[in-house]
Amino acid sequence: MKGYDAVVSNRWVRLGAFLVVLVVLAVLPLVADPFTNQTISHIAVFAVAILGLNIVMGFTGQVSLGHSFFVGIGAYAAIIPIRDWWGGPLAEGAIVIGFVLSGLIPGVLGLLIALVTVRLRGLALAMVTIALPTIGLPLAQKFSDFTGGNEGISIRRLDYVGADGQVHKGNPFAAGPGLENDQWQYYIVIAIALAFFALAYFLVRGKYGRAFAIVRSNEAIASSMGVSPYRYKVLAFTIAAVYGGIAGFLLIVWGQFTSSETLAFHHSIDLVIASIVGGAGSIVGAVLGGVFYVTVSQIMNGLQLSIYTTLVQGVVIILILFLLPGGLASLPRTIRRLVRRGAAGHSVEAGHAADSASGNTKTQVQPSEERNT
Amino acid sequence: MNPFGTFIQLLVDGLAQGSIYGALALAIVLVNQATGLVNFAQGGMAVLGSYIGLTIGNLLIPGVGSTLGVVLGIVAAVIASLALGGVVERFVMRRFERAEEDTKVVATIGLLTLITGLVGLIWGFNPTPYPFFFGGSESLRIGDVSISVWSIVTFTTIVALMVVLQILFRGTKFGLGMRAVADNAPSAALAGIRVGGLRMAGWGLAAALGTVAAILLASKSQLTPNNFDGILVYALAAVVIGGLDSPIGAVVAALGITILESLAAAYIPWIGHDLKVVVPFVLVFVVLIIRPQGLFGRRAVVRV
Amino acid sequence: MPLLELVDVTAFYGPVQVLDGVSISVPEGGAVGILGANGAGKTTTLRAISGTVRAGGTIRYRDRSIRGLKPERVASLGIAHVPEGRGTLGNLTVRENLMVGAYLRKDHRQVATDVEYLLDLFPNLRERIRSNASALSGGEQQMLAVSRAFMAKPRLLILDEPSLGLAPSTARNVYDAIGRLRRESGIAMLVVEQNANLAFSVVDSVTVLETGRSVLSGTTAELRGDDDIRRAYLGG
Amino acid sequence: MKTTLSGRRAIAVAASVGAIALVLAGCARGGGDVAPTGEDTSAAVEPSPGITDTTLTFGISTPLTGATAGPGNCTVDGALAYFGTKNAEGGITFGDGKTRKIEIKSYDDEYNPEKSAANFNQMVADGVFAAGLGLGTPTNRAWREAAIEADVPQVLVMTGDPIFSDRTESPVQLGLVPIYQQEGAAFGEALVANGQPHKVAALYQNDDYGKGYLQGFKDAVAGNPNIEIVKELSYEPGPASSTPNYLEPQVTELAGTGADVFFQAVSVTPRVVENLAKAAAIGWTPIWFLPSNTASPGGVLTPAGVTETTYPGIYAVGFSEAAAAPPFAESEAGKAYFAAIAEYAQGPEQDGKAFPHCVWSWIGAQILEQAFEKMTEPTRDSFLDALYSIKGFDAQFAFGSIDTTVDGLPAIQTVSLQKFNGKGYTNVDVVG
Repeated sequence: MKGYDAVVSNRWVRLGAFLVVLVVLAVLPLVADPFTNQTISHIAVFAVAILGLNIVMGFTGQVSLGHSFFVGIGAYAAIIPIRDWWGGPLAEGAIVIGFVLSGLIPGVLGLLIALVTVRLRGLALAMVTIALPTIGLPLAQKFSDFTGGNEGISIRRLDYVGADGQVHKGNPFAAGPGLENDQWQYYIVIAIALAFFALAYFLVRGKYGRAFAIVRSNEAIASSMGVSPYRYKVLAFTIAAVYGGIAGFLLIVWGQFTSSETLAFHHSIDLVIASIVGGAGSIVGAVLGGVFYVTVSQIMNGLQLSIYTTLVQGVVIILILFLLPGGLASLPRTIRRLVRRGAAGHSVEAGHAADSASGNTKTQVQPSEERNT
Repeated sequence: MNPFGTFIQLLVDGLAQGSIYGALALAIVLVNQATGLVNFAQGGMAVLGSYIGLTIGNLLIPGVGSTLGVVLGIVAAVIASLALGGVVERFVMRRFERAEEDTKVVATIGLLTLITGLVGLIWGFNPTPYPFFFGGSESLRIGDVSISVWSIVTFTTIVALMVVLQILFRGTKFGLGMRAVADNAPSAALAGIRVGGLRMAGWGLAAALGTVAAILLASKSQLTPNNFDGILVYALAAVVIGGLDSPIGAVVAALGITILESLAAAYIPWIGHDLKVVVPFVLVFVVLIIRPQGLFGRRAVVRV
Repeated sequence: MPLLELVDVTAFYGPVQVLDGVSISVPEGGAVGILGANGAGKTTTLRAISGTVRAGGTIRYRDRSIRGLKPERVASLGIAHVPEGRGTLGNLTVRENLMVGAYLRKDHRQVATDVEYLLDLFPNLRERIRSNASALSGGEQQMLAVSRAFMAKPRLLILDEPSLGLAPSTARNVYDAIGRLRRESGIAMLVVEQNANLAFSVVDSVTVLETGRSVLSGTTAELRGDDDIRRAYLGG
Repeated sequence: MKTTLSGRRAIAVAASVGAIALVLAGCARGGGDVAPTGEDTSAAVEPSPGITDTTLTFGISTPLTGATAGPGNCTVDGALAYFGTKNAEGGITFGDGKTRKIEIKSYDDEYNPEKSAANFNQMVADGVFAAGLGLGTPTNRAWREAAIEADVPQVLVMTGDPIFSDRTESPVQLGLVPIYQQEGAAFGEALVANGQPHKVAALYQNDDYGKGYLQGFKDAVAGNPNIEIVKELSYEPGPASSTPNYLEPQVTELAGTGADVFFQAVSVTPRVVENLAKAAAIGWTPIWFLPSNTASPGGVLTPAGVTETTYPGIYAVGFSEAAAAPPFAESEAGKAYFAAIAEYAQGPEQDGKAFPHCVWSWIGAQILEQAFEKMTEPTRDSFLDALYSIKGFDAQFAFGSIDTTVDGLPAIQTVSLQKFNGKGYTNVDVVG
């Protein structure tokens, strides 16, 4: 056990493992079939969205039930400039503009909403976040000339003028030299997703992560330590909105389509479920959440049992909350703890057997009764 | 119909539809009072309860005639919901008693997903007429305004339930115990209050209440597994606007937003029916910012 | 036969042992104080009795074991616990708090009499009878907490640091009232207190805890004479 | 393994993993599908994916869960019932002389375009020969262009969105049901035909569906001084996506106009039931127009408590017989249909008549069968050629004959105006 821990915690080993993962990710699309590439890209799109949700829910403990709003807005911000400008003089610049706007617009909206609402606690914030898609969807439908309404916008076959002076139809995300569409899209999605995961990793490891954790566990203590809960909650909410928006951009790279449906409230619920199943308080959890989100549907389709998908999702989430409150990401930790407990063999005194069952998704905050005895 | 008649008709219709939102809002308040959390599965449980009533009613009607069959179906649905609510509290939500707010919210969302999946599989997705004493078309006319029997019955039932709940909360030992549990469960236990039992009772009552609302709605517009998806969102808005701890507030807010929404749609052209759904949710924003405990709430801080 | 008897009681928080052999005995109608430093296990001892913490060892009340019973069951046997931090129900009014205290009682007329008795004892509460408990001052809340426990008509009242966070004069008033309650009702009491002078004004005997273990017990008279005790708890 | 690896070694391992992977990459992708270049051209054509000498796989991406699951499950169940029967009889004899069984694979998209796009990827990976019959405009649009790129037929989709029947825009697509405008226009024309003056109130869903219906109607009545559209109200989907909670305020408001014709393009069954009851209750008894997907006699009109005399006329534009009408169940074909639904439907509780989509799917399956019987090569191109050349085919339950040869029109294009007769519908030519 010790030896294993030592190896795992060794810096160089970690770096090496990371490099191996990178190399595999880089080479895989060249080897794998298109469906595998598309599936991995799809997972990455939602891993980024879920990561945003984890930052606001898992790291600062604010309930957000409106994340699909930011994903949907990000998707519009990405696709509309490309639709309008890609075939024109701006050319690929439209994609860059789309990328920037997909982070910027949801970020600004998120910031404005956060400034007025994060003071609210619990249900109140959840309600405000429910209001976002509830308001956003009819607005998107109302302005269907601009947003494409429920028919949506597709940019897979946009007109452009080729070298021969003729108008062709082309996919803005298929311009790769010698690569198939699925490979090219894979590289864009994975590169951006990795960048945003790295950003999140350094964010939560650094002073911001510590501040988030303090705010989450006890706001009064945070204030007394000079950490403004308000500021950090606004920050987390805004970052989450940006991540949602970027996921919207990646959705466009992956599928080249969006419609007002993307904003719908129940997709927020899907994201929350995926976040909890993966592990809301963890970065790896976001990836696992993305895997859950994408592959459960796929597997159920594959088995021709998709009418049971909703039921399966419901059962999975209840089971996870019961048995693995930290989500799938906490599975290794839980196993290690069980192994260690078994090895130690000391009888567990009655009284805290209940603790492990109390369903706490977070780092265990000491119950209040432990403080003053 | 003259313009004034239209106005009155919109008010009357708003009261009836708002009653359905209000009933679900009441159920949410009840659960919040019993266990201090917000149950997103409330609508799903209501639909499940009414399907049970439908099944039992339809089974019985050939034997005992339609009147008795409908009554027994409703009674069975209410009893089943009471049990369902209690069981869910005892065996699912009890586990999350000490968990944090977001975990509790997610647990109820998981329940909602589970129940929705189950109902669709068992009863299918075909809209099914609910056997009842009357449908949505019988009505009385008062001048220009028509008031459907359904509206009158729904409104009266919900207002009566609200009054009963208000009395229960403010005037009975049971209500006192429930409020003590919601306020500070460990402390209530030290006073000899059976916390677990009261919580189960609260969930059971809330589920039964939701089922009554679902049956009333189904009698008008048939039963489908997704009947309450949209209604839940309105009920939550009503609860936030009215206050989480106020049965009267929840119902008044539900009626208020429904009427406000219809009137805004009819008389403010740039809102219209396309954007009327925006009205209650903008109101949620405004109320939360000005008065976070809700218009009728007593708490200094809104808590889940 | 003591009313309440603890023998070698143990308790854990997770892997940390917080009680390691606590033995206390409260006679019928008697009053016992528990003294000890922070972290000595005083609060946990009370919680072990009222069932809010699981414990090992022997806890007997009126000759039957109450260890492992749920808090509401313990309360129904006639043990009223005023928890640390008072445990008043902030969103309920003063009167409602008192009625919660009387939750298990069926003698409605006597309940009304008891309310009047307490409101006479604590005139401040009478003035605030319709206020939410959260609006009361610290001293008033403590009075309310004690009153609520008394409303249960217990045989044994367990008080966890009634003086905590109160100004000295307020704390003195609270203890005067507790003393009067004891004299007039004859309830047995178990009082945790940091301020031994206050405790000594009410209790007949004292047990001292150190790191979860009973290290000393005796009557107030004996302990007043003990130099160590005087130095540690009575300010010289 | 207690000693730690040196950093250099870790990187070296990573690098070699990469190198091996690269080598694999060189031979893996593109290595599999080497074209038989040097082969002599008279050899049999390479079959498309999803077809063997004995089977053909057809994919359906449609909502099987969520708010639209009711009609969604129908789109699968109708085809399952039809092909289930055919397979039990031994299969379908294709134009190349081989007899194949049809395997239906269904994919749940929850009415979520992103899921339907993912489903398309999965269908390609699963090797479906062709896909279609699925319900929904955004969900079918989400993979329309991907299907074009991949050259996978996306046929007989259940949306009245005209783009799917535009051969230039959609070279591998074909719609099944009439485009929304056609239905709206049919009513408009019949209304004009009676020569009376009419005031029309309209309620429509603010999306391609509702707007399409209304546009068709407006085009048909345009320039006719007898017909005045006095008020149009729309609605957006409610907070739970496609299901608004109630539309009675709109009905009340429209009643205030005193219009004598109510053009209603609402696609949510319970809402139509409520509206029919509501208008009668408030004493507004216009001539009604109902769209084909919410006009079921048993599913909509009876639950609303509407009889033949409640309104001066309830008209629907239909293109297929209603399974809920009594004559349907009494006919031989109807009995066979219900028996097949009972035998082969896979989803939850399916009566085959609550939603018309089951019958539509059954009709779509017959059209597919026609194409299969005509295709002379086991290829998608041959299938599309065959599919686009059906003419004069009288499908069970469909009004008029199927004609797929006209650019811009879907497979079913004959729409008939029908009037409610208390039990079912009778075809009429003129309103009134």
